[in-house]
Amino acid sequence: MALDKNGIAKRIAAELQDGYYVNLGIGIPTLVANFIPEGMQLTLHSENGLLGIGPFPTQDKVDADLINAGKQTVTYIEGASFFNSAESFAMIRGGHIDLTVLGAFEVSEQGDIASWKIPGKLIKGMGGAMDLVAAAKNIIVAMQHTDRDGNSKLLKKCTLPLTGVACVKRIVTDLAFIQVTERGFELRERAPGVSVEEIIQATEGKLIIEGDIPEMVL
Amino acid sequence: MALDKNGIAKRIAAELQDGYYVNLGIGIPTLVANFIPEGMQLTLHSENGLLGIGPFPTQDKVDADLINAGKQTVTYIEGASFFNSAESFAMIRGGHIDLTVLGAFEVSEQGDIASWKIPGKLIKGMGGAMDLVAAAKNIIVAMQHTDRDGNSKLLKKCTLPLTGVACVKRIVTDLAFIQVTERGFELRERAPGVSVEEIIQATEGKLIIEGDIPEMVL
Amino acid sequence: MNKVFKNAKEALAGLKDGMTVMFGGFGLCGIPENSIDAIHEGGFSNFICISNNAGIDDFGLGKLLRKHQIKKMIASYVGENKEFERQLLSGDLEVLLIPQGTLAERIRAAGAGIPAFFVPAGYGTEVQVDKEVREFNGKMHILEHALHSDFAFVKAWKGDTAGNLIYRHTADNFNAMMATAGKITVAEVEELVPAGSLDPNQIHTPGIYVQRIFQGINYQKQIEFTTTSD
Amino acid sequence: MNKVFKNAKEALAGLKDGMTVMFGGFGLCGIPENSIDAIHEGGFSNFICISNNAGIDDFGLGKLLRKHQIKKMIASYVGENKEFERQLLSGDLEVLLIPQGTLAERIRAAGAGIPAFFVPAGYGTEVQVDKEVREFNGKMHILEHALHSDFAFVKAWKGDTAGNLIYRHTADNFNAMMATAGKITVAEVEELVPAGSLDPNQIHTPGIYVQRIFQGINYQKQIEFTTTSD
Repeated sequence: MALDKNGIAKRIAAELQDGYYVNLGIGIPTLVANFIPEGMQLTLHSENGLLGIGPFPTQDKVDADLINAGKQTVTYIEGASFFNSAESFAMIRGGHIDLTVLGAFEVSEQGDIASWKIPGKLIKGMGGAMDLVAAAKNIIVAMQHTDRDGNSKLLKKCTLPLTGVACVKRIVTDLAFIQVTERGFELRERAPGVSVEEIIQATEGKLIIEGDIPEMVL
Repeated sequence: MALDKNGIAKRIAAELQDGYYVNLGIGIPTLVANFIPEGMQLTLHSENGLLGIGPFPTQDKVDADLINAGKQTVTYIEGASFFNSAESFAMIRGGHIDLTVLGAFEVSEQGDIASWKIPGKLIKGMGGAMDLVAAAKNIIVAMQHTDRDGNSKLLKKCTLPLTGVACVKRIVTDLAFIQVTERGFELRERAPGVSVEEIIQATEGKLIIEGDIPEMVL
Repeated sequence: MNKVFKNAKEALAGLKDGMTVMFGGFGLCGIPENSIDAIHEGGFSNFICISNNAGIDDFGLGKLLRKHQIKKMIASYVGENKEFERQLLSGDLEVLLIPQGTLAERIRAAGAGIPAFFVPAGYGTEVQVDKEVREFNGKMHILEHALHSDFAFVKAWKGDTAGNLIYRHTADNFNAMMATAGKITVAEVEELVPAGSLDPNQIHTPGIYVQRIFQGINYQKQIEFTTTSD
Repeated sequence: MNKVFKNAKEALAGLKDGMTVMFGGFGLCGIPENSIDAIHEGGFSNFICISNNAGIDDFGLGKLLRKHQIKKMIASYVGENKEFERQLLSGDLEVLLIPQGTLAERIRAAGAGIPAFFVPAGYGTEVQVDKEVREFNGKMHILEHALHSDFAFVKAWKGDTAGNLIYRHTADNFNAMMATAGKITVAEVEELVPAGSLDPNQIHTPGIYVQRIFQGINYQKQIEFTTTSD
């Protein structure tokens, strides 16, 4: 059965390592924070100027001066720090963030990503997404394998305006865990109960299947 | 009679304006701080990371963590701030410093300055001098008109390695106050008791003398 | 040399239609509310406006948008503002979208006297169009230029009469860089104290960058998305 | 993930001869005394050393110079060190002198992922030799590149177990930028406190930049020129 959003987040959480500094985008990526393995020390970066995001505040601790990049009220953990936007993106651009998780409209088999603009429809702006994908050492895309109409979001070439080129390393969808390699989308794991055949059907870009494809362990 | 070091500093102090942020180099420029007109609010910048240098400390207030760019112990005034070297030179390079006063070995009639290196003899390094002369809006050179051997330091062309090109606006020497213009060294004022003839003799570069040259008012 | 102004209105002296103006803040967090209100009331127009976001419909820069005071918006994300979208689609508003980190760095560069620099963000995207491209260490970069302004409006938590500023939590964001990039920087603060009251080690924006400062009033500090754990 | 090391010697793990190493400090102010001593005792050699100054004859980097542990020095001002001059004139030491502001910015650029940028400093001087030149706004600039290091050694006043650092007075200087530019950044602090003890608004170097931190001992804090008013 295909994963739900929490399932995708949970699979991504298994990629976390102790001591990582991580930037989680809006949507499914944010959910990853709920599945951080017990005892692992992780520092969450918010590009509006906070290292060490804590949980949402209780009602009495809501503070207009303390928000995340999604403009939601948050708290901060012990050992946190605040800084300006230039410093915040110096951390991103300088390769100090160990892992970035973000959503996407499309990913190409070259690792290109389109995530910010739908011409004629959506003109919100790229925010920090282009900086993140251009500079993070390690990018995981969290998204559905296909759009609402069943069209694959893993393509030979992106059709929408790009956010970055040749930057996505891994993709976790409701159907699969995929490594983006020079040869294309390498299928590494299937979602529980999902067949390789289903994944092939849902993938437009070049899918590489070598040997037995194990089921995800969640 | 030619000015002594304090006289040169005093003449330069007359160029100060209320609210100025000023960087004073080592040597004669440092003395300018002793002649700040009463009631004038001036903020002294030290390129090692201090805005708002105060007087030298009393013995019991000496603090190894509080030095100026000449590595001398100092104090700080009310309203001071400390910052790192990148920020300090952002202030300089970004044109936020209103006035820079520094010494020189030579100045050319184009406003070029040589102040940091004597090949084969002196290899201390340029420190912040190149940044200062390249970026300050307003540069006054404080120096002797001639060297120990009587050679002019106001030249057609500098002979020593340059610190910066076409950047010096004004020169105050023991003999004269000179404005550097596109036409050359424009003599504006004579030191008290110094004749125009003496200044001509001591100046190798093109000296422009128009009308009566008044004596400095100190 | 007095930097202290009575209020936002007085601190606007010299502001003119058509100028390039910067506003600090991220979303509605850390925005110069008093200055925005005074500009709104002042009836200025045709600004080229540099701000990470464009406020919401009825607060922050959204107020200036509704009154059509902004001709062109330079921002990274404007998704929270429907009026923005309307004016953009109708052609009433020009917009230049810039990756957030590049925007922040271009503003810092202006303040720091760096006319241009290379960044990887935007390579291979429409952000790269008409820009110089160069490879460094096996990676493609594009040349970006400094972004200056005539006026920069920033908001701080505390400030002193020498113009030193301290921000609070995530309300710093774009304020610190913008403070360095305005020909005239106007800072409004929640608490204005005499020079000497703030720890000089803890200043976020040294006073050299601030030409005008005033004690702000009636801060609303609206929250876009109140999320709680209870 | 523990960043806390017992002492300087342990924090040097992985340091190798010939590496590029940065040392914070301006003159003798804010230098990482413990790390310098441990490197001195460790008998390393052939370093490419990036530091604004080179210490004095018998303190700071002067100690490493005297033991011929430095092959090449990248600095802005080395005038306080006679041993330096001797080795330079004898050809034992290579030196690259860089304008101080350019040095600071090149280090910041490394930490900030900016491979190159334009500055006016050095145009028309020997600093410009072999560098790209370009005019911006009627003024000539030269292209300068980021300066990275294998190890960066910095010294702070206070630090916490998450690696956050606070500097004191003018002892910040090059430390803050260098902390961002080392593949491994080793911070020594006068006072090491548990994470959560420092005000997150007052951190000068966020912990993300610091891989190793230790409680320093026996700080001498020598003064080059004690000048007093009495």
